[in-house]
Amino acid sequence: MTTTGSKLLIGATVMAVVAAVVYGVIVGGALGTIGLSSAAMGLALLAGVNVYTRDADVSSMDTQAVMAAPAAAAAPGNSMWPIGAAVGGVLLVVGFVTYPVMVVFGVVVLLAATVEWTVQAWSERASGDATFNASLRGRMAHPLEFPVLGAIGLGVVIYSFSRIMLFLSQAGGPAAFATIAALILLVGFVVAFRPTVRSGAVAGVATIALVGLVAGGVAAALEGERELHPHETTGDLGREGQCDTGEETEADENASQTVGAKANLLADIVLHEDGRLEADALGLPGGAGQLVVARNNPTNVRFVNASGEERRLVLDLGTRPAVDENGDVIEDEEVPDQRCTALANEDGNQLLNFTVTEPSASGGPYAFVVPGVDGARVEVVVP
Amino acid sequence: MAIIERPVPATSVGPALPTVTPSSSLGVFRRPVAATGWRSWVFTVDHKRLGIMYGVAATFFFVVGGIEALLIRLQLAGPDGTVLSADVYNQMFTMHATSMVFLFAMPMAAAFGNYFLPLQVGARDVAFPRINAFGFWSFLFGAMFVNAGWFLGGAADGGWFMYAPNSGVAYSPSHGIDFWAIGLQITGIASLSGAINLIVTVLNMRTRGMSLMRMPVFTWMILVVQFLLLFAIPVITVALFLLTFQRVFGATFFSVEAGADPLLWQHLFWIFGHPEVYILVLPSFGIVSEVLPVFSKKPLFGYPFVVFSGAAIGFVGWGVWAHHMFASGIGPISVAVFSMSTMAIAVPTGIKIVNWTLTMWGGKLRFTTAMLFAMGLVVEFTIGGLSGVTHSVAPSDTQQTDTYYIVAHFHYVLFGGAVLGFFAGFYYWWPKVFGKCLGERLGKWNFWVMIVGLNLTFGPMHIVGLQGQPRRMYVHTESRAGEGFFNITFWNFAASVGAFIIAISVLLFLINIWHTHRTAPPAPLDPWDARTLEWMTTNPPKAHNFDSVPTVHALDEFFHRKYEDVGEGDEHDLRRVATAEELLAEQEANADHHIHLPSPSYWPVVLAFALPIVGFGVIYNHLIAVVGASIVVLAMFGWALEPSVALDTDYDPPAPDDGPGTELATVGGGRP
Amino acid sequence: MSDADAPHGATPPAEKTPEHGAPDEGNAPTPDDASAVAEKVDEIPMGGVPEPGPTGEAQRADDSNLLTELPDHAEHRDLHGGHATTTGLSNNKMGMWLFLGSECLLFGGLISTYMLYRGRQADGPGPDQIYDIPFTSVSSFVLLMSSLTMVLAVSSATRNDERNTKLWLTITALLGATFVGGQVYEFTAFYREGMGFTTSLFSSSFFTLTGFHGAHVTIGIIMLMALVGMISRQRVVGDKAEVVELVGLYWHFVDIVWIVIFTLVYLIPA
Amino acid sequence: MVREMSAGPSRRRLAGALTALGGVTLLAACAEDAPQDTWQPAGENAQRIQDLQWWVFAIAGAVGLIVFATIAWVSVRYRDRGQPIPRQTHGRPALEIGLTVLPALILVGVAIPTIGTLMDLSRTSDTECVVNVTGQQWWWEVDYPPQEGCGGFSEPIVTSGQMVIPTGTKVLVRGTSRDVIHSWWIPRLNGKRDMVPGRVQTVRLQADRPGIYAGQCTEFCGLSHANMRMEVVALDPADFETWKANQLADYTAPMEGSLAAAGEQVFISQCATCHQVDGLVNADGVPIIAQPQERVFAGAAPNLTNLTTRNTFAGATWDLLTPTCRDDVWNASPEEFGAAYLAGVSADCLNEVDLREWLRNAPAKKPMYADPEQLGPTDGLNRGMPYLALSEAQIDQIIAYLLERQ
Repeated sequence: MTTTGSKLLIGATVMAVVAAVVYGVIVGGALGTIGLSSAAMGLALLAGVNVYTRDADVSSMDTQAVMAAPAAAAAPGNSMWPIGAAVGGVLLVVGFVTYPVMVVFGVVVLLAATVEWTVQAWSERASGDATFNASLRGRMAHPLEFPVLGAIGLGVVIYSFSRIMLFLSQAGGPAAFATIAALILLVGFVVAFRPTVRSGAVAGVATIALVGLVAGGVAAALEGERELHPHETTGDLGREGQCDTGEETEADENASQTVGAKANLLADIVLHEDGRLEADALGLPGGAGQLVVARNNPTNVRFVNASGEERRLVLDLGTRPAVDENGDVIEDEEVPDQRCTALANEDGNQLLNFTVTEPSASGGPYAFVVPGVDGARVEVVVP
Repeated sequence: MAIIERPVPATSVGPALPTVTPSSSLGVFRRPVAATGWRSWVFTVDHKRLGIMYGVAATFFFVVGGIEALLIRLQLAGPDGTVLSADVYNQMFTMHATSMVFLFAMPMAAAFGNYFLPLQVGARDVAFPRINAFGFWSFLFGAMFVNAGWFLGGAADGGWFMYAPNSGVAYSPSHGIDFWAIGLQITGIASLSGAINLIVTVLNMRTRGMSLMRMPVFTWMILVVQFLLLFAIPVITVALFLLTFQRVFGATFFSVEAGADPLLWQHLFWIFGHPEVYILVLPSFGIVSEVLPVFSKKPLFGYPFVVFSGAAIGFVGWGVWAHHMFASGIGPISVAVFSMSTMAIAVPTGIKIVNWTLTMWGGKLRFTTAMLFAMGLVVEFTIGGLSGVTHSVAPSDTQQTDTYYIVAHFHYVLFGGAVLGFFAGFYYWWPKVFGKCLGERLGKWNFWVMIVGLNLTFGPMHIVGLQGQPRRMYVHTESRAGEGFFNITFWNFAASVGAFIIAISVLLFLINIWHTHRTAPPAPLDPWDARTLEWMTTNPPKAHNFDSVPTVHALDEFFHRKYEDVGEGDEHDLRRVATAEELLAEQEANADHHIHLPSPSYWPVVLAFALPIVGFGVIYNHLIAVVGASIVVLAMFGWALEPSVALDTDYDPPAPDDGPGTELATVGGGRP
Repeated sequence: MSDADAPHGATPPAEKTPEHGAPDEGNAPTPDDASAVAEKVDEIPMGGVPEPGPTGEAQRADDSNLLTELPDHAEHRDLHGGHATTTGLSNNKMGMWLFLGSECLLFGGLISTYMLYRGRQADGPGPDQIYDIPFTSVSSFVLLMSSLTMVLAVSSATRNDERNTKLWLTITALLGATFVGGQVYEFTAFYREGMGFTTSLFSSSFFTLTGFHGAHVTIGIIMLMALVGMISRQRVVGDKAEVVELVGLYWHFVDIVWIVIFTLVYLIPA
Repeated sequence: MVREMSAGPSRRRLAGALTALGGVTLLAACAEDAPQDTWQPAGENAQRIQDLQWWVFAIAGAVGLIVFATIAWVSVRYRDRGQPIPRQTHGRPALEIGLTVLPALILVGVAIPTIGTLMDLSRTSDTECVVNVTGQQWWWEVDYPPQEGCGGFSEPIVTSGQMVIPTGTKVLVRGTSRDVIHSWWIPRLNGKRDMVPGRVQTVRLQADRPGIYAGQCTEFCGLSHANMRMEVVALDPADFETWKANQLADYTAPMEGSLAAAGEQVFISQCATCHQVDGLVNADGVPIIAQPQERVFAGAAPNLTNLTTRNTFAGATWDLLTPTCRDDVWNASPEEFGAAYLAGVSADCLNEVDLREWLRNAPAKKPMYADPEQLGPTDGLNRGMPYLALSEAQIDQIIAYLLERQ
């Protein structure tokens, strides 16, 4: 009873599965196997849809009955899906030339159009009674259509909303956000307490608001966002070797002053009132002038600033060859190799995470220093 | 999305048309109503069929886990073994533990729970039948997904607890751990939905008169287990999500270069891990508390004590997780605290052992196989429990943790506890589920061979462990074996021999099943003169369990209805007043008429099938994950739009009570 | 990938327990239905457990007078036409409460991971540099308001006022969408300011926590929209007011979790 | 059918009890010489654990026996001999509470000394000598930081596999890990402590008598978890000083033209990129600094400066000494153990077989990640020693050179 169309597709599916297995086993290589198995899955989907819709087509099987069945008599209604499929195809092609995202969009539209078209074609001729056909189509398609349309609608609202917010200034954002929310609430209360409001009016207001939101979103997206520059961080200070600045940089403003990593610390580096810098490590009680750090081993150290002013701890690892922006080394130009913490205010503490690759014998003396307090120094020994 | 093949109003013009029977594909979406054949199993929502399917699947994975154990023991039979390479050995012991814990013990508890809970509390089915079906299918697909690692580049190889950072991509490059993590998420969904289902069934659907303190102990233990599941599964879900995000999306939750603390995984895992081990053993405690009174002809000694100690184990179980981490450096104070709480949990376990023994005291002991297995649990579990107490003492645990001493401990507690309890349950409830009693002679052989195998395998592991052999070593060498009575190589060989003896006993059990179904006569209605409500039904019970649900007056209602105490003063004389057949006839006499059972449905299977697709997509190609997610959404909506009990109008063929109809209404024509 | 909530995430299937008794919801609860009587059975004193000593016989005697006046169990109903349950709470509602209980543990785990890793931003921007407290407090207020409108929806559902129920459900969904829109904006802004998912431990635990909560809010919005669709097409199975109440429970839970997250993540200074 | 079964249970009880008896009580008897036997303390810390644990085992055994005896007696006394249905008693609360309080009291009795021992074992204030230990995939690095303890260290000593400590001193091991979680465990000296990357964990260690105390990594750490061993060598303080002086002695280049000199060149070309030998200079006199982070994912390789003063290699899993020489060292009496160990590895005592096999193809001998395809996630870096494809002649030269690393 399966029609030739289904036989073709089922055959293609089997072929694709066999090809995927053979390719996977003999040739190996992930890309090919995934490609072929995705093809097999796609063909299986098509075959399933075809077996389900095509073979249900009364006319294709039971020619004798078809002649008499009223179902065959109904002329196919008009449908917008052919245009949809065409638009999808065009988008696909144009996308190749212009932005790749269009290709994806084209494929989605094409896929949606073909599925909808098939369902409509089948449901029109499922039985003689038009209303039953409609309810049949509804029963079959709605569980997929509603969530997808709902998701697309939700996606559009949220995306346009976020584009508007990105477009507005730092202060303008919350204000716009609050007004929109208040508006929604207002409309809710008005409609709730005025039962005479006709549903038409409510629908009208809603659509206007929606269109306005989407239009605003598109405009904001085209306009581009307000300039959001990445924050300067202590990592940048280290990379550019300007850790030695005593005063506050952009990376230090309201940096957090507590350290959650009490559990896995190698040692506390304590800066005392009198400018002494000491390291007391677990198991070596009493401040020591030097700290032994295992080589190539990521370690956490906590800087405790018990001195009067705001101080920053810097780990001075000698010098390293300078590197320009796209990462290749500039010969014989040395840049100080440093890691530093944010500025710790009075008895605040900062966490420093670092790894030392060269042993201290060869890579030059390593030490913890505090800019602005010259006596403070803890030597770092790396065996 | 149940397509209703409604008879279409006769609007057709022209002569009466020949009936057109479009292909069944039109009807492929019709709501399944078959009562027999494979459809009745795949689309069932009946808690009894789901219980049987859970049992069969769990036994299959018990055999799979057993084979993995045998391969491990072969590799360790002699020094410098060459049976398995290091990599395959690591995969083997990881999957052995995962199969035994997640794919055998938990679903087997679900099998017993699903089948007998509604019967014991006098309900016709569980609270949410379709979620129950979804639970089983997502467990099955999750189990297949976990084992898919074997065929796609190597299974998970990080140990069943998968400590970070060894579970990271750098140290375990194959997809095995991804399959493990996402597979356990799916089985986690199954356990969570099962937990919600059974808790609501126990709390909400007890028959009249069945107050909480009149519920059988098995029901109590399953209730405690479900609460443990309800609150433990989300914690491991968080841990597994963090691991999956680290392995698939490059997050740095457990990588030390970014300053992470690997102990986060250990805490998250063991907060789930320790309640998990009570999830594994409490169902068997429930079974033993049912079996011992029946074969001692005495009610359970100190029923409220057994119930409250079960609840106490469940409650205190949440406060002991860090005894798995005594050696991982969490500081002396927390080690002391967890050492104390671990000792505290030994007390309720002690109460159970005491009560079981005192139940048997003064009884009329009949040593059927079920009774032997129950007594086997009491003895073997005691050995495991006592070896547990020895390493609740933190300093001596630093000598014993991660050695074979711990392997011996948890095998005595899990094999000696959970597995012996499940076998007791098999032999005790087999007539109820399949209508035939399992062979007693073969049963005795099965029991004795298993006891010898158990002790010969796990006994020597105590010795080997205290001789300093660590866990998870793919090979042990002569140089560290030592001579004399306690040398490691000899006792490893003994353990390997024991493992094969256990395999033989499991084989005997399977033979017993096959033999029973071929030759055994149908079992009497009440073979063991039992005491609880599930025995007041036919063997096997009808689809709707009870014709009229009995009102419960006392604990062990069935026993009280069969026996009257006619003695005066304090001497007692129990006289038999009713037989099980009479009680059943009385029930059938005033049967409820209009019983509509929940109808089978597609959506649980479709939704459960979509989950591994999402999992597969997350690992290989996110597009497949999107396809899977859309199927999930589709199935959820279809499920929500479908009423739980198909309305009469839903049925094109006559309702199932009047016999299955298969003929389709004609299309476009009146109903013939 | 939707997180690990059981299909309860979608509209909880309006499961009617297969208790005996006609399933059609149509028939009104019989007048003499005394659901209170169902409770009395539970109040049988602890004596339900026979003390040592009194034989089974004596104990049963004092129960029998209790049981005589109990109507046959078959036509037992609770007030909303659902099936009588031993605790009086309907199965669906108890199921939802249990599910929310387990969700607490899920968010508990995520929040504790965040609290452990909040100070470790390695080279990335720190929490105080990147958070925009005014904006987030407004979006939290919006989510709070959506809880208010949810309460209005549930009250109009109990009054069987279908028009207002649909209205308030839509308003709640819109406010929820506004909140999620705000979160998408916040995530994009953070990304532009140099804090991606894998930048640092702080960022990945922040995104995981707030991302999970955002996913739960989105699922809630889908449930609300689906509910509006099903009510308007009379496709709600079982007792309509209870389904709205269940969605309300879920929504209030998600809202309360956000209050906890908002205070712990944004307000408490790192 | 009733008759035949009744004999069953008593045998069942006996079998169960016997095995339990065998398992628990016989353990107390000491074994001859399993090197990692946890019941043979040789140091003050392990002794404290032993003092605490042996009577906990005894109590557990006793309680076990009581329970088994009761069950055995009950199953014989109350078996079904056709007696009437017993009284349906539901329990005696008094007996229950008694049998609950009793185990609780026993546990309290066990708990108090536990806390005492626990707190003593975690004290670090009385440290006399600090040794750092770093675990990485599948070998242990031991380094002695500059300190006053243990006779004072001016500059650090880095060794691997065997940690040498003076007897009678309170040594504090400060351990961490470079990649995954390992666990440092010398059963005869103290309990184990997991070495967690990113954390520093402390273990107290003290040996009473000179000797070799064996241990093994006991936290699953991947492929060669079984081949990641370590030993602690305890020497008298005098012997320890000679050992230390020898470790700090500077590099003696091999004689010109000898096999060892050729070996040195092969070492420089093949091995020096990962293995550090202090004092080794290249052709134009610049000291060679090993850069293991370019070839090894964990970023470190064993320091071979004084390889042959140690008598094990490759994660202390294979011996540099022939079996006979090894037994001389391992079974030496405490008095002359120091001399036997300090003799190191002489030419005739060298275990050529294992060392040659190791140099020929290391990944085949000890499972490590060495085949190039699998190195994607670690972007090309090995985990363990790669396959070097050395010719036999090169191997002879290297062995000759290594023999001189005394």
